[in-house]
Amino acid sequence: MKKVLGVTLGILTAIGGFVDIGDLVTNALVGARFGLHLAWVVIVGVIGICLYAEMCGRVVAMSGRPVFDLIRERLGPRTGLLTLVASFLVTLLTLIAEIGGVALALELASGVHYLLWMPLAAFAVWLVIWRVKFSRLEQVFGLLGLLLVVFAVALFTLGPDWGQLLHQATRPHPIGHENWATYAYYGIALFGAAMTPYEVFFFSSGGVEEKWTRSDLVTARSNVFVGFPLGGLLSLAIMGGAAVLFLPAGIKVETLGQVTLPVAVALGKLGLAIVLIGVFAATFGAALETALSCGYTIAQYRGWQWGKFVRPREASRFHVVIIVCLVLAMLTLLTAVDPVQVTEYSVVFAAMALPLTYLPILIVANDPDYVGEEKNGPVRNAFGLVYLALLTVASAAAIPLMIITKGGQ
Amino acid sequence: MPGESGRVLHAQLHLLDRQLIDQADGHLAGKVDDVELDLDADPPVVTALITGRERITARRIVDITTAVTVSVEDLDLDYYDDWVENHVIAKIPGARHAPE
Amino acid sequence: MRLNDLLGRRVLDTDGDVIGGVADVRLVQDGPMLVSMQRALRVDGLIVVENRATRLFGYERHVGPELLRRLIHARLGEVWYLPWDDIEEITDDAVTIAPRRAHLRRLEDLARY
Amino acid sequence: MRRAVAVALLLVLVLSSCADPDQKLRSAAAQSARDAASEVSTTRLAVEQLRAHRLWSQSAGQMVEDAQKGVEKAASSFSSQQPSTVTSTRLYEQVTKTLDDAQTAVTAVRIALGNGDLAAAEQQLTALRRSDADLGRIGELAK
Repeated sequence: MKKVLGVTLGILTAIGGFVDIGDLVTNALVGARFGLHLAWVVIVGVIGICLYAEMCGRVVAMSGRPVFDLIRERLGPRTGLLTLVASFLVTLLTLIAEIGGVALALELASGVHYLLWMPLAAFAVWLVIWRVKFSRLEQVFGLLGLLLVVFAVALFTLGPDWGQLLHQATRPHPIGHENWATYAYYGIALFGAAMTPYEVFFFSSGGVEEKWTRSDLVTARSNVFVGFPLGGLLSLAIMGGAAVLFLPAGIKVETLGQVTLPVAVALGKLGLAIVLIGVFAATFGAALETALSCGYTIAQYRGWQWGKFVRPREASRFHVVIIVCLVLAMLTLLTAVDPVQVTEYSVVFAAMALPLTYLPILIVANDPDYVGEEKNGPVRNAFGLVYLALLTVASAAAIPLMIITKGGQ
Repeated sequence: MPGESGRVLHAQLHLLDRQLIDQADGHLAGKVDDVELDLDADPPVVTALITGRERITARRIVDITTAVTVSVEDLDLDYYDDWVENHVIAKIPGARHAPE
Repeated sequence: MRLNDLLGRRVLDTDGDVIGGVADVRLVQDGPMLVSMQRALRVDGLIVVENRATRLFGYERHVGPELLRRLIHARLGEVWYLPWDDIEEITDDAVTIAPRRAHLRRLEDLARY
Repeated sequence: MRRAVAVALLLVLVLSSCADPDQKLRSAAAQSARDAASEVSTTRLAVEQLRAHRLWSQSAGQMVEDAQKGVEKAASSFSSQQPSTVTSTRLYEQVTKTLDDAQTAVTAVRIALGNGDLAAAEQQLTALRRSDADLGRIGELAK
């Protein structure tokens, strides 16, 4: 019974934790501009993150080694450093976007300008990391993030023409004023939003924080194979709501307020209240995850003591990295950059950093030194290689497409 | 696998860039940045692991798995961590307590 | 000598023809007894690859997805195991070995690990 | 040889289409109009939802404030265009006028909501719909 409870809790947490500012903004934006014509990318992305997160979970449960240990071991100090710089910068960019998202959610709820909320949000993130136990922080924000289910409820309440949505979803091509370049660009953005590198850093380091062993494999796998796809469905609901409400009206999503608008239209003030709490929890939870991931990547590359399973003073450099990152995020946001635009760029840059992050995972998930008998089978390897190829193509195409489309215009 | 003999390892694959763990408290203690070999000895052997500026002699190696456990004893592997701890982290309230 | 200095060093036969480069060092834990009551890691030989590259990603041990392994092996060329006794001399820029290229033992033929 | 000619022809075509000042202005107009129409529709949606008691006033105010910034951005990006022919100049004036109207309507809503005057905001609904339709037509001038 206790085990079932634990597994259920893990799944619920994974659903709520799956959606972050990148998924919120990118899915709504794409839904408004392309309808569901890009929905297939979400599905491809979710399968990809399931595949690789499961490999990480297995490696951690069997060997206790988190992802960046593997990157340094298999790619060596030089290529490892390149990967570190790329994934650290992307994660920092995502942290900036998440903290901006927390502040924007508070602004929408209170009417007080987001720049005033922002230092408070950054401080709260630090305080939670400093004082709250890992498992508690993960559960509280994951469960609160579940409130985003209102996006799905809203989609049903809006009473869309399901046949037409299906029609859109099965026709993968640009529509209206869009062309193939913007279509591909936002395809990469969605891919990056679903497979952001910090997800595997956090997932695998979290496995170490919670001291996973072989017996936790069931939990790890159920989180990944049930929680993530349901989180992906949530992403699709966000996209669907935007497709129903905004596409016919010619509205482009550029603010977080617009992202939440379909819920208000469908469910009124109560719905809006719930979605704002959900957005707050999802972005705050993701801010915790990205801030921790900034610390995890650097500490694991350098071999420093890291983690919340020891007292802060025993992992002093790890905590200093986190504090510095939060200060950097705050300073960047104080220049009044638009957090929504930061988000749009962060998911594309995420797509670029992916291949180097995922290659060592695939290699080590085959190595009996690490995983013993639990090696990848031929099917997993075939899928893993297909995704590695996809990631490489997306990574190479990201910058040229960004230039051609002038950032998606 | 202490004491196990005849085990085959590859220096680069199994030692280089691996995580070091302090046997005494299980704390993470840096990466293996280099391996020192004595090729003139008979037979030639691994004499030490290098991490940062510290040299960990082979006799301190306790276990080699997906990480390398060493007995740190009087070596100062935590120099920088201690510095940061004493100058920054310990000054913030709550640094000594486990999170709740 | 440091491992990082040895890795990537050119390997020559006695005629001075380049065979490849050092990719890894094979160690066996059967050396002299240490104070810690463990046996020392004895240097058993070198792993040499035809096209000099230092990172093998652990592929010499036959793990990993087949396709990726083939791609990497295609880049590496031949991979040989060179027993310590076959080494004539190690200088600052090259390792000279006694056997000819044709007589080298392929790593694959070594017992799988 | 034939291929080289084809490539050269294509290049000339592409370059000339870029160089055609009327075409360039048309596409800039369409782009700005579509951006502005998006903001106008957002404003309309916010007011409608506020009227139906489905939205908090501060969230609606926030959205309209953002929409006003968006319209201003669209209008100012178009105003930096340089019309060089008679046709261009006529189009430039017409589009500028339409964008101004949109800006006026959205700003009026923003002010009304800032004063908590929902009735005044609702009065702008007709203007917003008309503006949306006008912008929509300009938006179709180019891909």
